[in-house]
Amino acid sequence: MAEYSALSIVKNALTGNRDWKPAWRKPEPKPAYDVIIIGGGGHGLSTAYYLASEFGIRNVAVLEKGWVGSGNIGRNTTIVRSNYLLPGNTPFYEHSMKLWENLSHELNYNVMFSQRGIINLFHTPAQEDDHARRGNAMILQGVDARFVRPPELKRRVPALNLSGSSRFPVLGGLEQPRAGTARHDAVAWGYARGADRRGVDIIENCEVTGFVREGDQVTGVETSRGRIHARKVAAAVAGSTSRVMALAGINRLPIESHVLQAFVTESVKPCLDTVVTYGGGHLYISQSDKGSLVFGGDIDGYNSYAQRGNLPIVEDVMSEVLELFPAFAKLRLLRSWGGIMDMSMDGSPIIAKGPLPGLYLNAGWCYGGFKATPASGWCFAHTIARDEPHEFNAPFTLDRFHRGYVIDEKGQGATPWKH
Amino acid sequence: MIIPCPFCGPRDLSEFAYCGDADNLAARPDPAASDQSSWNAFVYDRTNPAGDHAEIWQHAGGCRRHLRIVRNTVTHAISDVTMPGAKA
Amino acid sequence: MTSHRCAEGGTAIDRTDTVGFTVDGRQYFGLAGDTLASALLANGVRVMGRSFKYHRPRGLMAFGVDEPNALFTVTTDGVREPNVRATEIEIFDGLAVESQNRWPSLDNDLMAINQLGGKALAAGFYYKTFMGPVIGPLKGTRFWMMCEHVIRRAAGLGRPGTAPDKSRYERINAFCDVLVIGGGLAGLKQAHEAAETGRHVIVCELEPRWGGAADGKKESEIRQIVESLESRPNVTLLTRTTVWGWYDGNMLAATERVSDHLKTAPEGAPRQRHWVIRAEHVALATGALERPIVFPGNDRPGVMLADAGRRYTETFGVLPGQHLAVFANNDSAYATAAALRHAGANVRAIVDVRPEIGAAAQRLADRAGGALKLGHAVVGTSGAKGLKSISVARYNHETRSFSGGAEEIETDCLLVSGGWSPVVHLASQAGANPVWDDALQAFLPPKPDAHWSVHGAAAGDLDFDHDLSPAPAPVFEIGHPGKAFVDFQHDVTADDVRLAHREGFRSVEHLKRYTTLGMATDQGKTSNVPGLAIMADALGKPIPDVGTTRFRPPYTAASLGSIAAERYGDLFPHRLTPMHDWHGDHGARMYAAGHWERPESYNRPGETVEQAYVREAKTVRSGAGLVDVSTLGKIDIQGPDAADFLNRVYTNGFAKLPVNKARYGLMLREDGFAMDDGTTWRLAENRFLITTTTANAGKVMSHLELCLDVHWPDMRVHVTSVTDQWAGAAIAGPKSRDVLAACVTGTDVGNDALPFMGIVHGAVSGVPVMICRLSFSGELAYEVYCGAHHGTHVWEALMAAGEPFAIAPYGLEALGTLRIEKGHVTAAEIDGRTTARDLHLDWMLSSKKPFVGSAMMNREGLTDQSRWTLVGVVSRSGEKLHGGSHVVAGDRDGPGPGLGHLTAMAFSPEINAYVGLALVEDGGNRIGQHLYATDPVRSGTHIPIEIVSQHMVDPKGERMHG
Amino acid sequence: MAEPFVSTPVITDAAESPLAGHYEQGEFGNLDRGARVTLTERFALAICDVCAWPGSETKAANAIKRASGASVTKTKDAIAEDAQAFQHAPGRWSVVAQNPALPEALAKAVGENGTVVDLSHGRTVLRIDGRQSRRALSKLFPIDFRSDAFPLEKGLATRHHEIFAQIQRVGEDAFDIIVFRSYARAFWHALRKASEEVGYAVA
Ligand SMILES: Cc1cc2nc3c(=O)[nH]c(=O)nc-3n(C[C@H](O)[C@H](O)[C@H](O)COP(=O)(O)OP(=O)(O)OC[C@H]3O[C@@H](n4cnc5c(N)ncnc54)[C@H](O)[C@@H]3O)c2cc1C
Ligand SMILES: NC(=O)c1ccc[n+]([C@@H]2O[C@H](COP(=O)([O-])OP(=O)(O)OC[C@H]3O[C@@H](n4cnc5c(N)ncnc54)[C@H](O)[C@@H]3O)[C@@H](O)[C@H]2O)c1
Ligand SMILES: Cc1cc2nc3c(=O)[nH]c(=O)nc-3n(C[C@H](O)[C@H](O)[C@H](O)COP(=O)(O)O)c2cc1C
Ligand SMILES: [Zn+2]
Repeated sequence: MAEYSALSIVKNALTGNRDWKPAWRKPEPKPAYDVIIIGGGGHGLSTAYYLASEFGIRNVAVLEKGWVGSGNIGRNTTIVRSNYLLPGNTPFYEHSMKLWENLSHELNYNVMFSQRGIINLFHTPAQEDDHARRGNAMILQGVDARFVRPPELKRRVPALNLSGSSRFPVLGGLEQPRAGTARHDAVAWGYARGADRRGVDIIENCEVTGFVREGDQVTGVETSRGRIHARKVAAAVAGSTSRVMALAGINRLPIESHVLQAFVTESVKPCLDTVVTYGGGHLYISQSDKGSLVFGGDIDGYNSYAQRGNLPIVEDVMSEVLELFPAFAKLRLLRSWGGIMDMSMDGSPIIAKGPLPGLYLNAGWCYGGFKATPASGWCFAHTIARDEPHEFNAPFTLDRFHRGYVIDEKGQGATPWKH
Repeated sequence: MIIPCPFCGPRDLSEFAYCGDADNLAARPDPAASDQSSWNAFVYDRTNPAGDHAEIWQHAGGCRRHLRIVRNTVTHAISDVTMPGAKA
Repeated sequence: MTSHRCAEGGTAIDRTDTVGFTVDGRQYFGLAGDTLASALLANGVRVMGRSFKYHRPRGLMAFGVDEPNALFTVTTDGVREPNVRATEIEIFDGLAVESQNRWPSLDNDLMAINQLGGKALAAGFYYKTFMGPVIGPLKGTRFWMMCEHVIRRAAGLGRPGTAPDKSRYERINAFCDVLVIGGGLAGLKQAHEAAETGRHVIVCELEPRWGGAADGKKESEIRQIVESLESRPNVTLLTRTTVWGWYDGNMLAATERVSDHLKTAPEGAPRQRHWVIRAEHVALATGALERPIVFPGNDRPGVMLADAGRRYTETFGVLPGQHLAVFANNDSAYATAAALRHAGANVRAIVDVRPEIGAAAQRLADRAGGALKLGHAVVGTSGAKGLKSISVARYNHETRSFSGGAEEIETDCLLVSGGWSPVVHLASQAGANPVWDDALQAFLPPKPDAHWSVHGAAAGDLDFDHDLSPAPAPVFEIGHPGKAFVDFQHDVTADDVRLAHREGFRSVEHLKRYTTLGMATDQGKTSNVPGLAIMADALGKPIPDVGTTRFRPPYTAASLGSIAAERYGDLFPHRLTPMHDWHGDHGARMYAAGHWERPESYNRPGETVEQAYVREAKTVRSGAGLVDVSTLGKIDIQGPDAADFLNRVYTNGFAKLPVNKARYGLMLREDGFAMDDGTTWRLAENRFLITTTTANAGKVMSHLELCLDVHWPDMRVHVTSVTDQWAGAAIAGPKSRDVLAACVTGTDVGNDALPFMGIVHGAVSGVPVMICRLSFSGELAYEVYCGAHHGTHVWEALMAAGEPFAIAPYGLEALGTLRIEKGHVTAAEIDGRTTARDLHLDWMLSSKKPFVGSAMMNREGLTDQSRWTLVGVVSRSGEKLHGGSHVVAGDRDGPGPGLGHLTAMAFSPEINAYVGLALVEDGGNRIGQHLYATDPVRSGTHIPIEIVSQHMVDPKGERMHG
Repeated sequence: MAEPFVSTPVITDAAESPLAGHYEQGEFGNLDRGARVTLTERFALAICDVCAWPGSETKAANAIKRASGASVTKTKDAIAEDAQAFQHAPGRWSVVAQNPALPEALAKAVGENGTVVDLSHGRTVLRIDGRQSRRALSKLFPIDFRSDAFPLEKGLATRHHEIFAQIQRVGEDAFDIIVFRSYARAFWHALRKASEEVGYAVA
């Protein structure tokens, strides 16, 4: 299939764009694959891509119940960062960041990764110390981090309320300059195209409805398009993890599904050139290349599979936007939506072999899995191909909860709706 | 969402605090006698169904009682609300 | 410029009241009642906006919320509101608006050069380019970010400002039996019917007027119903109120534009009011929106929706053009043509794709005059910045073939009707899919249930007058060469839809995301159906198999200010202690601790915070200090099972605690990690008062209530929050007993009467107090509690009694210093990740009884030798330590891995050094080690430290026991 | 003697309202049609929380009646001349009275049937009265103030800005709002702001 480039665009424009081919094929499922990946979201697609590109396993199918990118990859606030506190997380997310930095080239697809920085604001001396702690942890592990103070904030984020008149006045922020945003849909499409070009079958409208087992061993799946066998079956279904694993007889997992809403305003000219988070509540906001402010806050806070939220959170989030940016009060909310988060019991993910032989699990991404997309796929592919985790995902086991090796960035314990 | 509190009547979602899976909370193991695995399951493992889900909510901005609510996690429709511990 | 205002007519305008306004600084005049759209139309203005991508000149297309083109920025008091539809701006004297997305002016926009990009800028082109070189200085993301900089500035529509919006917004809650959405004829009738039964009805209409799309002849009928509704106490009528969200349990969100249309808002009135309405029943009467037909050149200013043309004429007395043509696939436009003819326009032609029409339409065509071109289609338009003529060709819509040559018809306004789309948005927000109706060629709402109903045009009840048929021919696009727009604002063409199909983006949701069709400020109100029809065609599938994209709140964009309402700005949910004003009067800097405000330090003139807290801490260690501890969570626990209950929730035992004694307690979470600490006072056999940290008061209270309601419903225990009931003042220091002795009456405060952890009751300055001897600072110390209303009285009495002993108030900073020196933990150490053992509180873990967390606290991960445990640290260089620094073994050049971090630091006057507390890997075995505290992210310091026991001052506790 | 913590009567000379310095009398807001609501702080009242043991609710209600004069029953709230009581949770009542001896009287009357907690210092009672009181309150609380849903004497618990509050309807157009003392000043500002539209008097 043709490479994408400025030249190919011009050439095609001359022929009325009639020669473009589908970004990925629409194959019929084969009876059997080496690896079946359930879930055509970011993580499923990147896993397939890296299985083919890094681990030489190309006889792979990605089964997606709807259309590629219909899940959380297609509905997140697009923030990419590796500014973690705990040692278990940092190497993994930094690996992801490095993959992001070269992703458009690697995929020959512009995923528009914009390293415009993320600034986590703090508002009290205690919060300042917490942010310093995190920044120091980052630097000690080779990740970029710096403090920004109000004069610089004023210059870089002119609409920010620095008057000191807010409930939680801004004292400063912790910045990760290499962090930023990426075009979420493009990430799904780019990985899909990349995997497809390496021989992976991406099969849309193919819902997994059951598992084929010989004893404990998983040997395939039942789908809405028939039975498909595989030597290994890997699930990367994010918010649907419990539902899909229940099909394999795994009825209890350290995961709850919760709805997270996100919001965009109408498009306006550039007014926010970096990503900002609020320390007085829970808000993250950036401006898309199209001009919309894209933002989100807390999860709605109860189990849900509904992909839509309720009004109180909408009101909370708007009030937090205005707490920081009183100039945005007249901007208008264009659209709001929800996604189903696989909230884990410690707020950190699971990338592991098991829980049955022949089965592999990638889950527990909470609202932070978009940034993980490259490393998640890379580590999951490694785990599937080698049957053991890479050191980056070694801490993300399924048994860490019972054993007490939780990775709890927020210190909330087993209350997933508070992570 | 509007939650019909058996004592206070129908009230706004904003008055309530979610406390998790009711069946799980009801299965708190005997602290003295129990084995580790049932404790592990109690603290960490959830059924997380799509469909009817029994859950505990505190009417924190109201009577402050904990309610057992059966709510459909797909439609958010509430089909049953009771007050655990309430004596008739 | 000629006026397009008719000599008569216009139900909304007041011809005696001229209103002046400016666009881009240029003065215009309209009439009271005009919208910006109607006023500009009357002034003969045709170009009212520029499109998003190609910056093409665009004119008015619609009458209401479906307008995609005519967007302006309204500036009020220096605050900019971008992207407001001209159709929704009601003009008033002095209104100032600005056109958007153009440079240097709306008429001459240099950015229109983008159009030269032509096919190279087709949908999704940016995914295929701008990746830049793989090596060299522009590798990685650099090249893209350079391009992005330019793209971002070209994109967007209006420009927002940075000045804070001073407007007022408010929220209001409402309850009703029936909420009627839409004040057209259908909604009004529905409201009337419901009101007659005595039910409480709220009617919301987004327009400033009642009556909706009903034509002029229905005026009096509408007025009658409205008057009747107005006279009823059980009816609330709201105009300028858009219901935009329908949430679970029939909870709806609406925005009332209270004073946007006024020069100045009335006293106390907001700009906009956010309504949250809970309705037993929702009656949806939101009408239908007309949709355009996609044909080449369809975006030229002067091409307008047919019914919009009628409504401008009837409502505002403005003709959309002098020489009109109509292009339709259905009957409804014939009534429009006749009405406009009646109002004085010259109807040049009616072009209809259908080969034949019914008698009713024929009669209206005759009335309208002009050529009736059945079995024809418009295949092109011309005119520089406004329509001059259309080309019309013979067209067979079944075979989609053209025959014969194209005929040019001169016209300055083409009124288009491609059929009607019922407004199903709200009904589908909860996720129920609308249902395709083949006859109406439209999506109808999903099936209602007892909680809602749908009426009038929204239900597909398109009972046009004159016996016209509601069924259009299934024609969405005229497939003739040329740029034919589907989504006007986002410049998505019919070819873009086909390109998406070719590249495999075939699901409607993919189509939307790849081309951005329907993602503009109008959310595809006019473009979604044509777009998906073209995709269905490319796929060779019927429309219902393709489906629509998902409907989401808000129905029309709602200001962030209105939704936040009063919850930002000056109405903070502060909680203040009883002595708050005293602190302020005595120089305290306040510190926001959650909802609370607490004194940080009492700075004397010229003092830095550090000087102040060091002075305060010294005062405590040498004499006496007083600190406000009223914010501590306090919970009253009563009942025969109270002691047993505490035994279960605390790690240590309470059953044997004597009355009038207190004990320090620790709570764990169920998972075995530490949750909170505090003291528990036994006030009577069956009555305790427990204190919690300020931050965790609510969490602990809910935890106790959960235990009682859910786990142990049979326990006879009542818990009540009494945080606010008691003002608390902690007096600490070697002289504290003397101060108390000087002012407390009714009880002895000597060591025997009031030993460590003892409790007495007495009075201060005539006010009852309860005193408990306990210490957070490590000094001899007491907490004095009194009724909160008496707080300042007692505080002042204590200060007065302390004067001879040089007492001073101290704040959180000094409190922190004292507790650090003493090694006492707070939320910085009990951070949700630490265990009792990590904090050396394992002496509090009873082995005699189970308690919350006991079953989980001994798991391997919680007892691992490598866990970070609490230690003290002392700066060896005299440099100031920084909280959040990490503890490392190596020097600046090779710090090595982080071994832990500083949770807190202070200058210790006792030790005369900067000290801190830290959580350090295997801390217990590192006492005496020389390590570094490094803070590269903030201060850049790398300070040699010694690890010491966390008990840095008076480790044996002689002072507090003394 | 009653248990020491049962009662700390408000001693007027030594007491200070949380609204001190923020309670300005007069008329404010949009007075085009006059002040259509009146706001008042009811300071230095005795306020108690009574909680019955399961099965003893009727006895506790009777005890409240005896001690305060407000004739509540297990299901009905009540307003008496100088006392008012309402049930805000199952078996749990708020009792507000002029009588400073209320806590002790309640403790004695309730006896073994439940528990009593004195909150006289911990709560602030604000009254709003006037035709437009419902409108002003609707801006603050997601509560149905229509008469069927909120009849005279009824009281309930709710929250404002995440902070607990109670409301009792004490007259045709009058409501008492009971908030935490610490939150009283912030709430007072919110209440005044909500009343500006209809014009208000501070009595
Ligand atoms: C509103 C919101 C905001 C967010 N913001 C951010 C952010 O700013 N930064 C960040 O890093 N992360 C963010 N996230 C989280 C991030 O989007 C997710 O963690 C991540 O996308 C999850 O991985 P995924 O892409 O593989 O999931 P998904 O895209 O959800 O993929 C799972 C796929 O599995 C499919 N599937 C499910 N069941 C079956 C079945 N039985 N058979 C076949 N297929 C099935 C689904 O259809 C779906 O396509 C956000 C999420 C949401 C919802
Ligand atoms: N060409 C024509 O002559 C023509 C066209 C359309 C309708 N009609 C007539 O109009 C009648 C239809 O009456 P109807 O009442 O069903 O429709 P309508 O269009 O007259 O009224 C619907 C009203 O709902 C309002 N609305 C829509 N969404 C809203 C929201 N979210 N919040 C608040 N208000 C909202 C609209 O502003 C509109 O005023 C029919 O009898 C038909 O004959 C005539
Ligand atoms: C980063 C981002 C930007 C978006 N920008 C827009 C936008 O400009 N216009 C729009 O209509 N929707 C926008 N959306 C929302 C999508 O239309 C859509 O609501 C979302 O992807 C969820 O899908 P769903 O609503 O179909 O469930 C955006 C979504 C994301 C994640
Ligand atoms: Zn309740």
